[in-house]
Amino acid sequence: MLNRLFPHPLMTFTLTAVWLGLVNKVTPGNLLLGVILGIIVPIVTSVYWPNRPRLRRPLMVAEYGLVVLWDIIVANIQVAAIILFKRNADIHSRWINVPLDLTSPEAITALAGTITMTPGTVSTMLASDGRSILVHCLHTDDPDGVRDDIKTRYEARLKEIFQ
Amino acid sequence: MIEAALFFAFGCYGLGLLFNLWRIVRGPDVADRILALDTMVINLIAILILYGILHGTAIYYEASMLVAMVGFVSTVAYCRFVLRGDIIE
Amino acid sequence: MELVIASAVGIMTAGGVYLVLRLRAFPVILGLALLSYAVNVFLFASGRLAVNAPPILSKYADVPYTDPLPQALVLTAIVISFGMTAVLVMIALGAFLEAGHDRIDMDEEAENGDAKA
Amino acid sequence: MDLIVEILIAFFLVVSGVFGLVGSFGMIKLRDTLQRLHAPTKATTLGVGGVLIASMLYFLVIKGSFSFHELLITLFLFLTAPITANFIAKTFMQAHTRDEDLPPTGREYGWSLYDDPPNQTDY
Amino acid sequence: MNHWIIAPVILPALLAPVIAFVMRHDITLARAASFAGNAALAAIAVGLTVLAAGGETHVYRLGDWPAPFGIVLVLDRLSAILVLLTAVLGLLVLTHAAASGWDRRGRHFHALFQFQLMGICGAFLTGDAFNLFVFFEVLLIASYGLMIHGGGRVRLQAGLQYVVMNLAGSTLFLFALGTLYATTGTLNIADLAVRVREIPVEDAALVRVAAMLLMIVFAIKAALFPIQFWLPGTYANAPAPVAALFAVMTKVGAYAIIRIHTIVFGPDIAATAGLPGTWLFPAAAITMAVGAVGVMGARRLMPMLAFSIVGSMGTLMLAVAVFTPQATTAALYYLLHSTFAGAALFLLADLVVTRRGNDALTPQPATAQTGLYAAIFFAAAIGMAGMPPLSGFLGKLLVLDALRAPEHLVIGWSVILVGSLLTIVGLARAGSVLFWKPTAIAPPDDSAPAAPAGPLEIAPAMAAVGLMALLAAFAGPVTGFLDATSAQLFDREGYIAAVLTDPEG
Amino acid sequence: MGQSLLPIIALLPFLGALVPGLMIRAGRTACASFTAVPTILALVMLGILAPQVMQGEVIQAEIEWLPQLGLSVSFFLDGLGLMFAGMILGMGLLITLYARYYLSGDDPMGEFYTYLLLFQGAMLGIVISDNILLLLIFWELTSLTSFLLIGYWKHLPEGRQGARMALAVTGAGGLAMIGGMLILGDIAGSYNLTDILQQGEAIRASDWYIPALVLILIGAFAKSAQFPFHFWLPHAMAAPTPVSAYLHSATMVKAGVFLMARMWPVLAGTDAWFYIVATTGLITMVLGATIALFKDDLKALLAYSTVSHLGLLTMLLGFGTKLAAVVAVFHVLNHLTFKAALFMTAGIVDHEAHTRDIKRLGGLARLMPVTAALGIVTALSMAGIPLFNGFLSKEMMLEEAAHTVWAGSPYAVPVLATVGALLSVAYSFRFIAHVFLGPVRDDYPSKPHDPPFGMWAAPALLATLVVLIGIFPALIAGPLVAVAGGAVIGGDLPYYSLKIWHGFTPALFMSIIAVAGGLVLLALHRPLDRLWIAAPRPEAKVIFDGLVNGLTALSDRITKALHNGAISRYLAIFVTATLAMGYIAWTGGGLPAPTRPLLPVPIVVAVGWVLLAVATFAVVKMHRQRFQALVMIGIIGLMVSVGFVYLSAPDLALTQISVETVTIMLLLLALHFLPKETPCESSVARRARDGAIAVGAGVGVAALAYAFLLRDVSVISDFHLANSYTGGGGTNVVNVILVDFRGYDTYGEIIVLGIAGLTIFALMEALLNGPAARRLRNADYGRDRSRDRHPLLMVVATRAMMPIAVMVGIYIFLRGHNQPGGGFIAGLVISIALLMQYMASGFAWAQDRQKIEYHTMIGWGAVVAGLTGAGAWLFGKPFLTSAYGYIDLPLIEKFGLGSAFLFDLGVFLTVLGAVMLMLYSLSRIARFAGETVNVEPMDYDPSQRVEAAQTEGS
Repeated sequence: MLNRLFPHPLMTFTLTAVWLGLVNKVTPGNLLLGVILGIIVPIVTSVYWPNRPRLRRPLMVAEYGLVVLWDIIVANIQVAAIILFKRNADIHSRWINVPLDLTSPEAITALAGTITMTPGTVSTMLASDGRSILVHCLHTDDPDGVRDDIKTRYEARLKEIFQ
Repeated sequence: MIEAALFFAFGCYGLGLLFNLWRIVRGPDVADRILALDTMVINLIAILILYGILHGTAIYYEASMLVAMVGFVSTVAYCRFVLRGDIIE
Repeated sequence: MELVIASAVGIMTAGGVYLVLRLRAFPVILGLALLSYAVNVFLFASGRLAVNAPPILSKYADVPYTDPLPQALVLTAIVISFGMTAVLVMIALGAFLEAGHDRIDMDEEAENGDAKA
Repeated sequence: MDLIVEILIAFFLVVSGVFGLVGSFGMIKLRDTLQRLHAPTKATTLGVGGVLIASMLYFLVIKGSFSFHELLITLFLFLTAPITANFIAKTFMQAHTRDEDLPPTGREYGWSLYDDPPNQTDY
Repeated sequence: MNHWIIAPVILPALLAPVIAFVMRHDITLARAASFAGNAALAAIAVGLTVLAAGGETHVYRLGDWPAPFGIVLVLDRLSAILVLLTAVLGLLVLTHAAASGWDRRGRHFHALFQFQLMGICGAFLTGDAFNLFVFFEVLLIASYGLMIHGGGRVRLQAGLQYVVMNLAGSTLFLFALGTLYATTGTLNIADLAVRVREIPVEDAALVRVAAMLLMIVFAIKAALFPIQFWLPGTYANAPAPVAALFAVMTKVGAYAIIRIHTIVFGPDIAATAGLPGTWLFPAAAITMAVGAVGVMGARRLMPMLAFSIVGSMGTLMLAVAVFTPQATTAALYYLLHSTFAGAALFLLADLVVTRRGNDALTPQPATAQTGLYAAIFFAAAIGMAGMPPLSGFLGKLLVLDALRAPEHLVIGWSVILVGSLLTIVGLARAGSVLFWKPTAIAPPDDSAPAAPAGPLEIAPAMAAVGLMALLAAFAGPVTGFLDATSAQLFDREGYIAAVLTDPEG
Repeated sequence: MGQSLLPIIALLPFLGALVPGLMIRAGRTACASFTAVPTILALVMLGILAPQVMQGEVIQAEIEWLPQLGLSVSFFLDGLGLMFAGMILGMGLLITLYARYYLSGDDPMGEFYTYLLLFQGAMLGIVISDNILLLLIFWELTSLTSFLLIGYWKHLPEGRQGARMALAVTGAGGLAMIGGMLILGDIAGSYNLTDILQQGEAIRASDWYIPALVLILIGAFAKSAQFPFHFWLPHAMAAPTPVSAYLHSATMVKAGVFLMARMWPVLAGTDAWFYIVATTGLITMVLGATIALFKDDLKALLAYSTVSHLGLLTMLLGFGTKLAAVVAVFHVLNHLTFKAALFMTAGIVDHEAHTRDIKRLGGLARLMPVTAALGIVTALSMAGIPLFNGFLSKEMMLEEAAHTVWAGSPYAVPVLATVGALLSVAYSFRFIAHVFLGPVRDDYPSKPHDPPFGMWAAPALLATLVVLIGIFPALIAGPLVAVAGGAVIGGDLPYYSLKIWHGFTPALFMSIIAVAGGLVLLALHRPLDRLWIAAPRPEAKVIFDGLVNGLTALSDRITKALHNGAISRYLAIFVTATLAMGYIAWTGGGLPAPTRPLLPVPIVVAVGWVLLAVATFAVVKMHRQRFQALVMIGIIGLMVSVGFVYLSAPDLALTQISVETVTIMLLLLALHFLPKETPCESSVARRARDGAIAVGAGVGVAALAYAFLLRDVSVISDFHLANSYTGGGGTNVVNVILVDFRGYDTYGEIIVLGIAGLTIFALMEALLNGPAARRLRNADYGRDRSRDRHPLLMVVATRAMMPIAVMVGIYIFLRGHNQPGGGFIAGLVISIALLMQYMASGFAWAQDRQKIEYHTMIGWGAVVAGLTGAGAWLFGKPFLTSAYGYIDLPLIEKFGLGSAFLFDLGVFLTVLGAVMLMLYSLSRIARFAGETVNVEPMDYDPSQRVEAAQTEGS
């Protein structure tokens, strides 16, 4: 019964939050409307999202988020420094192949997003079988270190969350 | 003080827009242009929110949200066009 | 500010007119798009310019409002020109597919050659 | 209190301005397209983030209304920026980078730009 | 408030989606619905004409908002008679299109047709300048769909030109409306009239530009020189029944000039003193010449007919340009007449062209029913060329009579008379080649003769000719009505009072 | 009684025109007989009226037709009318009889009689019209019906050309006459002939007399084949002989003469009249007679003789004396009798001998004595030999000519008139001598013999008249000539007497000279003929054809030059004209002093301006690289939207940005099939020209905008601001205007969108079923495209964003009435969200999961909006009257709900449906072009593969 009403509880929660964010005002009416919409909209849009994954450890998301946030701040400063103070000739860009252990598309996407958002790395594409990410690194002299960083710092956590 | 900071930020983003423009006009590659356009969109979002602060009103907010959304869609569309030709095959 | 808007309209109009006078369908479509931007701004400006005075009634304060009517008109105009542009694009595409080129001028061959039913 | 908040707001604004500028500056300074890709997708994101935080603070403290819809924009940008970067990179690489220039995947399937996905060859 | 006033707009507007979305797979049903809708429209139009004949200006305030703040529909004799004209023409064209199978050569013919009627009726009925724009667009976009109905290379290329030209025109329309609103601050035609006449000529630069731009916009629709260029290519390449329907589209432009440039920018308004007429007149004269020369020189039937439409618009606008009640009567009579004349010619041309397989003016073996077609062509052609006994001659006489003022006489008369001659000679050549010469050519043995047209296929063309005859026979009463129409039109105060006076306040 | 009979007489032939069509199946004789009935009836009625008229009464009848113009169906019958009407009807009867035998079994007889009766009616109308506008109508009708009659044998090129020539010349004359008649009516203040006839003095004194005279005379001359319009008449001889006899001798060509006679009291008597009319007549008479002498075709000879005699009549009327006018009337009668008979005789000859070439004839007197007798009698009359009626009027003509002074010379007219008579004798004798006399030949194309009685009865009757009038003129023709002449001159008759012997008058000598000279000429015919053939002379037909063909070619050239199919040039002309007209309008008025202070320009705005300007410039500069130009357009759209936000128009900004995105999508979809680059085709000069036009337009528009931006105006929107909340229930005034104050505009606007969707769909269907489909099928998009069609990252991100975007859409929709947003923007936002989904996973995959049909969505949208508006009718309110209320649910804050909401829903549905239908159409084309359809939402889903592998493995 409850499953029928709330087929996508996490989604409903997220969308209710989004609704409140949109309305920008928390009132009972808004909350109710948000919940109603949060139930209806996923039903309508779920056709586009088959094979929805389950989050094994939702709470890990918060930790992951904070780690990424911190890395983003650091990344920005580092990149800013590179852009501002390094001569172009001294910037050593590298390609890095990051083989993946993750298989869930959602997890891979999260990882790719994280890579793009963090220090000096951009995920440019996946392998055609989805088992590697090609990362472009703005400036590094230690490609393997960067790869290991990615794998330990992010991939491991995502693996815990999704699998 | 906030106002001074706002104008500083306006100046930064304004200058940023000009940089973006330069890149768009110069190219050389299509990818550069799309990239610069995307950056321009993000700068504009920032400017819109800054105006929201300056005028103390929320009307700039929807615009910036929509700009973010359509900016994404159109960037993807441009890229898909170059990559595949047909954008919604 | 007024000069900025007026000149912007002028620039877009000039660009649009130039492109509309080209010989291929695609630039003409671009030109018409530019012209429609120009005319939208022009029509909008006919309500005069105001900063931070959106025509959204505020219950609490007696604030100035800009003229809402031209905005409504422009909205209508935007939508209509969207529909028109869409049809134009499709017809241009159709003409290209039928004729094999996207020249917009009709040639002699087209004038006389085709037997029509 | 107000002063501190004001300073905080001003700080975020300045920081965001600086990063925004740096991001755009990177656009013209860096020499090749893939490098340029790094500048905006990072710096600008934080730039906008700074502005959004400033905005939230401003409305919360100065205007006295709790405003959190800025978070939605952040959400949007975080969702989209990687995808955009991804696409732009591919757009560039399709014309300028060949398969051989890239590190191999180490498996039978190459990078998705150049190699068909498994079991799908008919297009 | 009489709700029937809005019926000519709402009826097709509700019917068309139903036809498009419910009946799109069943052509018979769509035909029936379309025909029923059009017949109802005609009945309503008759009712409205009777209503308007009383002489009162009926105002329909949409949304119950007082003028000039909301949009109003205004039903006076002028709009009523034109709606009636549209409905009647629609019936003819619809019958022809269904009988000849044109409506099956592409998708959504009937829906587009209903939308087209809606746009035209809406344009005739509205009392608001911006709403006029909206309905111009409705009728235009429907006409784009109809114009390219059935597809084909040349038609699409011509359609592209048509669309481009009209988009440019629509853009100009918006520029004009922007200028107008910026100088007067209102959009309601009656209110515009009030405000424009208060503007002294020293301050009138902007409003004059607006008046001029509006005139150019309408002149595009009315195919006046130097912006008539789009018409021949469009009409010549449109499906012939559509071209017949388009005969009333040019009249929308003429109507707009008659309406706006009489009530808002009339010749006695200080700000725009005589500006429209001054420039309209030479433009109309050249248009007439261009049309006549085009008829004379045409080497294909459809362009020839298209140019005859250009010529008729020139004649019509010559009378309009005078801006007096008497001349307007003449213009309106000619308007009614030329619509039917153009429709008759195009409908007949369709019968002939379909059977000949092309519209080249070269002798080809005779087809079935040549004699009948020849007769209809002859009648329609003398109507168009302004020969008696059909309404063309009376219309021409009325126009000539209206151009009596010394400043108009020499140019107006010579253009019309010489133009008529060229038209007669050109149409006679066409008729001779199409219908007489074939009698001297033996038909090729191997070709199967084209199917003769059924009675329903021929009836609309004949009906159009018949309407011209009726128009001639009842010229007295018709002109009487039109006299009252132009009197009402020139009664600016009456119009303003009717529109701007709040019935409740 | 006369009043009611007259219109019936006029109407009878037109009614009768229906008879042949009905009777044709009953057989030729029956058809002809019944065709005669209306004519006979009319003749009888005329006979009933005749006594009154002969006593000098004028019978009038009037029916109102178009009083505004002064056009009424009014008839009057006086002597002149009676004479002509009698001639028309009587001849009509004879021709009906004659044609029954003349026409062959292959000719469509019903058609012929119909035309004939129509013509008869038109002609009759001319002579009894009492309204000159009505007269004009009949006048033009004769041109038209004669066109049909001349072209009756459609298969003969001469027939078609002759018909068109006649129509062109007489039509042109008719048009000139329209002008003349209108002027005349204007001077007289009435179009009623009886009124006009009273005002001769005033008319002749008017400034407009000369133009009216010239225009009317052009019409009359053209119809009566006067020089220089004479050339059409001989070519009209391609018509069947009954037509020639009827139209081209007896009736139609006399219409011009009739008109001059009719207008004689009004127009004649001035120097202008004399010099124009008399001179033209004189020239025509001599010229026609000269040519007639050398024509070998019997009908051509008669045709030119007719021209000559028409010239004679014109000249007589031109003299301006009363006696001359009476003589003219008399000669009309005489000419009718002998010339019609001659034509019929010629027709008989042609019919029997199968040729009318004089050089191949001769000696027919023996073979067909009756015909020969008729021919000789009438030809003698034509020659003006005593005892035949032609002599009488010719004598009187010469008498008049003898004392006419032309430009101070007393000899010019008499000498030339004598020459004319001399030539007339010559060709008449030639007709007799070379056709009927001489030896019988053995090389006739067909052995001639006398036709049946029915065929020669008509000429015989006429020949009898010729003789009777010739011998007893006063008795037989006298009263009629008196009353008709009286009607022409509009006063007392001068003294004259109709008799054979007038004594030794100058005319007698001139006559003798003429006969003698004529015989001499005939004797010298053979050498003269050689001389004539050798002599260079202008051939009217060649000139006319050259003129027409030249005119046609010139028209074609002008048309082609003007309408060369180059829309780019049309547009250039359009823009230039608009600029010029705008400038003219602008300079005609002034501008009040500026009243608004300028707003400051912050730095960001300045930057925005730079962006916009540079982007516009870049679009223009690099428009050849189409894709890049599209990217640039994106910037412009962005700047415009941001500008709208800045200038307090959030709704506009939202709309603009979403519309722009969708537009760019559409353009990209289309560009996929179009060439990616524009070739450089226009010359530098052209680009410079276009550039100049563009700059002009830009400056013009900018100036206009700047001019009004500096000045205030009072606007009606204060009302909207004041009533938006109280009357419309919303705080977003723009939205309230859209759905309430001006909801009707919005209704039209969504209809436009719906139509756009339909049109695009219809066109797509047409394309896929047409030849374009083949081109599409063969499209090759190369193999260098990216190999990932639906990248995993994109697909996943879209899945996450899709619900959020939908929420945003719903949010924008719901709040539209109070805050920026509304159905339209919401529709676009949702379509953009769907678009995103389509881009990620492909259209087909997504479409499969989409249950709602887009057509239906548009339909529902339009219907919902329409019905919402119409719902107000139930409450007796006008269309689109809004209603709203506040719903106050416990726990939840109260919210407003109104009909505007439903209306907005209609807008939303239509927009969504239309946009999606457009995308659907374009995407179908792509799939048609060979794009494959994916079954999976993304290229490769590693997790699914792993699971699949695992299940396989276990």
